[in-house]
Amino acid sequence: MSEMSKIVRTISNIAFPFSMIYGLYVIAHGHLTPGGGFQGGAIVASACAMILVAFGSKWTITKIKEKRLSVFESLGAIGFIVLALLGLIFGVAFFSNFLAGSKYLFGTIPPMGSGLANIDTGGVLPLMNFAVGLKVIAGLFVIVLVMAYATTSFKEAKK
Amino acid sequence: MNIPDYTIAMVVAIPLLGAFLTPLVSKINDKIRNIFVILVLALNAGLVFLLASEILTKGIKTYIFGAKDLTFPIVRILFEVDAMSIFMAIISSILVLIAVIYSWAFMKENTGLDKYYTLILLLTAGMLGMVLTGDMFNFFVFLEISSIASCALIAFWTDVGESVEAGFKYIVISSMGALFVLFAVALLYGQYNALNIALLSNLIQYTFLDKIALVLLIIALAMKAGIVPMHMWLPDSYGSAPSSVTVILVSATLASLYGVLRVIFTLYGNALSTLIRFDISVNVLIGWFIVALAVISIIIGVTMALIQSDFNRLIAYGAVAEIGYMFLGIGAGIVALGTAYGKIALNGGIFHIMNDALDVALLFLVAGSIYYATRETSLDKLCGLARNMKYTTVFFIIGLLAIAGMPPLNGFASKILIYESTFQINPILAIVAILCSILLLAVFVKVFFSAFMGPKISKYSDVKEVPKSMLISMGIIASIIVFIGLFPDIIISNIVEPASNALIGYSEYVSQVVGGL
Amino acid sequence: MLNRNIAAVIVFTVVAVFFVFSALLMHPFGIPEESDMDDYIIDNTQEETGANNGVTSVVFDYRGFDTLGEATVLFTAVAGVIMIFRRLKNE
Amino acid sequence: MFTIETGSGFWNPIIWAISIAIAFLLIYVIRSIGKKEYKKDTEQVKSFLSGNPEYEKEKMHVKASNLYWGFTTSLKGLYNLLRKMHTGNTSDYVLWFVIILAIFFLIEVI
Amino acid sequence: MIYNIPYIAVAALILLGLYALIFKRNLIKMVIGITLIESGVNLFLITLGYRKDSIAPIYTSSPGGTMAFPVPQALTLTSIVIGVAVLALMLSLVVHIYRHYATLDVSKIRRLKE
Repeated sequence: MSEMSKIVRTISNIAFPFSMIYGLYVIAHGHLTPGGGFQGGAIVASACAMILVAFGSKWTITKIKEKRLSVFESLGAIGFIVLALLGLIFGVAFFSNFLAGSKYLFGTIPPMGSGLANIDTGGVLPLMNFAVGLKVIAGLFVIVLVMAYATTSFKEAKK
Repeated sequence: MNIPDYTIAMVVAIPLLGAFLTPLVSKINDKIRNIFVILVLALNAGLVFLLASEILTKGIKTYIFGAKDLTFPIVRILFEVDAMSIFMAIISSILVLIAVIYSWAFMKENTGLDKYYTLILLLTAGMLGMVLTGDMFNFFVFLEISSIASCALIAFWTDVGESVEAGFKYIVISSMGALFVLFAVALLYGQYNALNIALLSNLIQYTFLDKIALVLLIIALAMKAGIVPMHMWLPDSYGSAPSSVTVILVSATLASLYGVLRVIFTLYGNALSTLIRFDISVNVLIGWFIVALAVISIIIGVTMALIQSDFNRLIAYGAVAEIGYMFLGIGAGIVALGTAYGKIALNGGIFHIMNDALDVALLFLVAGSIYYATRETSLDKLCGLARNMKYTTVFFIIGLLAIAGMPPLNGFASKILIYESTFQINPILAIVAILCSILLLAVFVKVFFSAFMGPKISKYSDVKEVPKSMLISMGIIASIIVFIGLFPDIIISNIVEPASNALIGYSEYVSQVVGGL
Repeated sequence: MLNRNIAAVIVFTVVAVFFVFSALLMHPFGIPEESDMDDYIIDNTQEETGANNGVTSVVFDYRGFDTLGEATVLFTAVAGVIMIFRRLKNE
Repeated sequence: MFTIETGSGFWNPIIWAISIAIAFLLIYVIRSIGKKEYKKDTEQVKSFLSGNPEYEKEKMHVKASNLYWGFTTSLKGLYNLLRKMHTGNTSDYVLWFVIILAIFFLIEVI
Repeated sequence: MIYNIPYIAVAALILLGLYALIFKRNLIKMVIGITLIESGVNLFLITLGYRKDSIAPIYTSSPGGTMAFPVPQALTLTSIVIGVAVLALMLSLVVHIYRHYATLDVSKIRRLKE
């Protein structure tokens, strides 16, 4: 993918931080409001894809290598499965929510029924949201990046 | 020995964790990565064997994700492992371990091996998850994992147009099949608001929508198992993938076959004896349909194998015929459900799953060795290899005799069970099966004649025997084949009989979960 | 080719008839017959998982293993795409 | 021990192996009784093509595609049908799935 | 009868997908066909979870009342992500097929036959 015009680049530069923050907000409030790791991750990844479209794949690949992204993805996946395994060690079973109802991080049980948002709830769910969010950001972005870069280099090789 | 319950979860979690770690480990060193992958798979195989010994002595084991006790209604995912599941898990874990040992030397010269090993581990996790799970949606998820991973592995040699084509065909077919499986799961969920296999089996009324779901599930999974006439993707993908991958694909295909068995015997176990029009019960209808497809599979697989000139495609068509034999045994078992010879047919079909996996795997490994030594798969160009590749020739002869059902190797032990029990149902079935078995021998004798026999050719005069890791992996399979061939009763009474009992006695599987309800 | 299209139209019609028929036989939209599992989750999500969002509690707690599978699918696809677009030595 | 019951019979690889060993022994005994007429490095070794000169060794090998020529030609009708079936077109693969789906719907559901 | 219109839409989407897979020759259109089937199945799942006059199953500042089923929504989420993964892999294979065959016509991409 080649670079687009200056107008597009400026606009996407301005829009990028907003969509990034919005995506991170969706990830962080996954256990309270509609959304979660996958949805927020998709938003952030599409923000990154917007940058990729505006600035071209050659510029983007000098800023971040696909190998580093794939390491981030591995880390997210490992974080997720390790959180599940911690449930086996501290809780009762694989994937048990060992933090809910405890006195530690995110341990508060919200009052029954409709209530206000309290971010200190949900047990391991927010942590899993973060792990999955990291994974989805890196995963979706690396797919788009690799496909864009490979098709660009293919076109150039044809010429 | 008592093993903790969470071993069941670990069987799937360890390959997954290994797969997530492989990209990090491969940053260190290639050799360390290979050793790491082999260790992970060996550990996993050890766990599977421990689990097998526990389950075969003590009965069904369940594991609940996220809670200690079962609560009703069942909202959590269960893993429910009976003798049939563990039978498939043993086959998968053995084949994957052998394939990884084989690929140490076989894939050495390729790039992108860290992704290759990652995908193999993911495919292993997918297969094991498919056979161990007790939840329909979870089954779909693992089906998708295994099909995506195998698609990427089929297209591994991206510089060859054929393998990319085969990968595309595979992903279209398998994702479509998986989506119809999901559609059927949604149909069941919409009616009964449950996803657990045991609970659904308890609830199923065999309404119109249940029939639709049953048809969708059977056809979609049978397509993924490669039954004629939905087999065309199978020679394409088996013929174009690297041989080490094909071995794993064989067991991934068999995992879909397990899905068919689980759906018919357990999920619709209550409905099987329902009488529908003309006083025919459901099991007779389904059974004859499967038997018909199986006979067509055997005939078409063998006759197509006879005219192939590519080694891999030839074995793949042979594999189609073998899948037909399995479905013949299973279908006969379904037709004659509850009778003595029905039980024997089912035993034969299940035993043939294991034998077919080992025989076809051995033949594919031999084909891979020939490709490694000569860079050639066309049988028209190969000649006189037995002079230089003695061990490979011996392994090929063992595989040939085993797949063609020659005594005293393992193929015969299961085929005789199928012949004698299908003879009781309809003699024509047994005659077709025996004739096609002879044709299968002819097919592989052709390979033996053209590739291994013949005069010395200058082109292949300096061909060398393949490296040790490939010989070791072929040797392991060959010795297992000879062992099963000489002592079939040990395997049948210890593994196969409990598996067929588990399928027929589905009520035990159901009551393990629903018992307290 | 013509034969293929005729056969395709025939079987397509048969499958379409069955699908539409089963759509008509489904329970009316918005009035599900059974709701045990989902009612249990709606009632207990706050107490058992501490999350206000029922869907997230299903995704990460009750059916957390599915989500692990889902994350694995994405991981598999990423590995596959990177592997397919890898550099071959001879290129 | 070592026996599988097949309903109407049984299969025992050990008995089979012993009997085949005895058969081989008998064959060997019978063979050793016969006369030894084969002599190396004489005319007996050469192949006789009714007077024509012998081909080179490399050209004598029958190619795999030609091996069962008689079988495939006599079943030409079947093989033409099968070749027509295996088009290699992905759409046709999907079409076969839908055909079997329709047939099974008609058999099972109605 | 009128209540079943969403299900008929589901059937229509799945059949459209099958139609695209069987009758369309362009590979990209076949990929779209798979995606259509997937959307149909996702629509079906989400439809199953709806209850009359219900709200989303989220307690944060909820107005109260009956809640929709949370499980189908979670299943749909899983199914969507799987669909994305399949789509990415299929499209990258299509790119490679175009490299090797220089065409996207499915009836010409059949070096593997018989």
